[in-house]
Amino acid sequence: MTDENREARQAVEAIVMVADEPVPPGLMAQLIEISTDQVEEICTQLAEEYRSEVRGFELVRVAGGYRFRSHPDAEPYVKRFVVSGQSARLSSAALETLAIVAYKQPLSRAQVSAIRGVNAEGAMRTLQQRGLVCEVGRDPGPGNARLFATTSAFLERLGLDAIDELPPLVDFVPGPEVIEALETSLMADGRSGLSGADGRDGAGQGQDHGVPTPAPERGRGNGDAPAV
Amino acid sequence: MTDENREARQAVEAIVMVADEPVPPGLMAQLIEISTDQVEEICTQLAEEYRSEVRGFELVRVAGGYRFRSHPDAEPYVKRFVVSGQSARLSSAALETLAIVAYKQPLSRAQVSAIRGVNAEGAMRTLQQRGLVCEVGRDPGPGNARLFATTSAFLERLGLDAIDELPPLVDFVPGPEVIEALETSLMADGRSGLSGADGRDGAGQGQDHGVPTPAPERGRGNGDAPAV
Amino acid sequence: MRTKVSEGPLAVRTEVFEGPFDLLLHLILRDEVDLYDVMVGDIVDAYLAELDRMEHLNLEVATEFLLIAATLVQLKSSRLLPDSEPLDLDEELALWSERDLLLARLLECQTFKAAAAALEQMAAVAGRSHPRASGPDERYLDLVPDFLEGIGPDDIRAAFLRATATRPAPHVDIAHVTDIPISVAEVTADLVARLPEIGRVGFRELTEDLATGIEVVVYFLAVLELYKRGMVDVSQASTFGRIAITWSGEAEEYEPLAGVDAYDG
Repeated sequence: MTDENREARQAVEAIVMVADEPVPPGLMAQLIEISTDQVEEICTQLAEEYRSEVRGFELVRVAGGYRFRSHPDAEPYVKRFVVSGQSARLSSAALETLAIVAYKQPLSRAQVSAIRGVNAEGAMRTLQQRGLVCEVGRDPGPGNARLFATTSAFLERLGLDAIDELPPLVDFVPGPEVIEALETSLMADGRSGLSGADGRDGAGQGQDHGVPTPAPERGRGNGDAPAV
Repeated sequence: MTDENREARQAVEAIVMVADEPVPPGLMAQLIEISTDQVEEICTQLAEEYRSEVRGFELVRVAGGYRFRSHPDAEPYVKRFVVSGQSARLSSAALETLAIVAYKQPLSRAQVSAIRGVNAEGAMRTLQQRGLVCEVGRDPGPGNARLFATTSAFLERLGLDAIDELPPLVDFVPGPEVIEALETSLMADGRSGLSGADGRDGAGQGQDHGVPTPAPERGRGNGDAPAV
Repeated sequence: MRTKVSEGPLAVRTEVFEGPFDLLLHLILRDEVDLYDVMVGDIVDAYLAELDRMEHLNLEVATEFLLIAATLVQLKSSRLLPDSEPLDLDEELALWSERDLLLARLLECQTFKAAAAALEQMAAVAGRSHPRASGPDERYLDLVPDFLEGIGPDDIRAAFLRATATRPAPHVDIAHVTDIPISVAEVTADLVARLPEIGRVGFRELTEDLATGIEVVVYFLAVLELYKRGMVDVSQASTFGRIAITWSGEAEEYEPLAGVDAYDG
């Protein structure tokens, strides 16, 4: 195996390992800077290796991407583990998706994905299955996207009377440091954060429904802010 | 490899694969119905296999359990992909507070403040919000101060299995040149010794190593204190 | 020297003193001054300036500082007293123990500063690996006993902040494979050449032709470097407001940065 091959293989394994949704091969190809065919080839090889080594996990192609999951042969043990309550209540992906819906509802799947920065299909499906999130209507705008909101079961489980009893976001927003602003702007689009604050005053953070807002901690000081 | 061994190995790999937190070996032992030693042995073997196969992931022992994580070599590729767990850097104030809690735990906010010479309220709140520090009980003494300690998230963040893996605090005691600089600076020139009291004439300040050396831990020593 | 805490390329921290120990350590170790050569008044001024920068007066910090300032004044004044009038032995002993206590606390403070730097280092190393945290797949979801067990409103808030705060934008950035074309040292030298003529310029104008965010950061670091050397004045009227840079140095005094490589991103 050449060094390059090895590096690409490692990269594929690493990315799929930390992903909590199936990873599209096209995305991996972009990240690793190889062709999608090469990604597919690597994945096929890896899957075969795990099979022949009788691993407890497998690499499968599902929902348009690759993911690791436990091997069916180990099912009895995995079930015991899950039932024991030691496993995830909600995956971090699902929890974050739920939080976004809770604070920004009603909103479309596409908006959730835009905020999370990754495809939220899977997590949204999970949340719907669990009755924590449901469809509440259609966006009147172009596209008529379906809109989602949290359910009363969600409120009940959290012991809340109404959604506005969720803790406000603004209070907890860490304060700005110049560098933090710089870095945020780097992440956003390379320039905007530096162009001075023109009008960024932190208003509309938190409960403004619907619009994918920028990272909420921009521009709010509370003194003990983490430097980035 | 016997069938039983193979099954246990598969079970370990499968369980760790579906876990979202480090899995304690004792729990796996219970679920798979083998001894904890066997679990440990299997995990050591697996970790070694992944290493020798130059996998993109590793099996590590951290915060009291086993978990899969991406291999550091794949960091450039994973960095752009990670879905969560990218932690913002901590300010130096928060870091120093964290260090004090890590080495002196459990302790109260007032104790942290006493060491830092400033109110530790803000930094402690930041650390609690980040899940790195949590309340663990009340001081049985007068005042019943709330006591704080580091969390397993802290261990994970640092890649430690247990708190006693921290480097000993004595490693960080300033070197002689720093102590000397401090002493010199605080010493009363020309009058430095207790002249008349012990015959030290106090000439050569800075070289005067005989000054009563302070015990930094005065009043709160717990053994791992910096010795001067 | 062990006390020099090495800071990462992005760890630009303005000197904000976190209390009297910090300030004293700074004065003693970094400026390498003998505290007896420093006017206590200067220390008080410096400290009051720090207090000013805090949003409100922190009584604890203020009183702690008063205590230390008083100790310093006492130590200092005892030195000024003529030898012929020795202090009462008890007083002198008390003075020594004050001094020792102060020294002890400074040492402790310095120790934890070094420990904090080590923790940061460990976190940076561990941060190169990312944990798998996806949980069981759909096949096992029905088995999960209580889906929201242990999750409260605060966890929802935390998850929201996590989801919105810490993630890079979804675009594929190739900065990690592309060399940054400029270094802090180069930009600093360039600014030293350009700024004396320009005089005063906004940071935004200075960087508007740059193509990438990282170059802007490099410029920012360069400006900070010049500020540190007292070669420019920097002012910003409001948070996120316009950053104005005014040349105030002598180009001849400039010594090129040594050992500062390109930001390695």
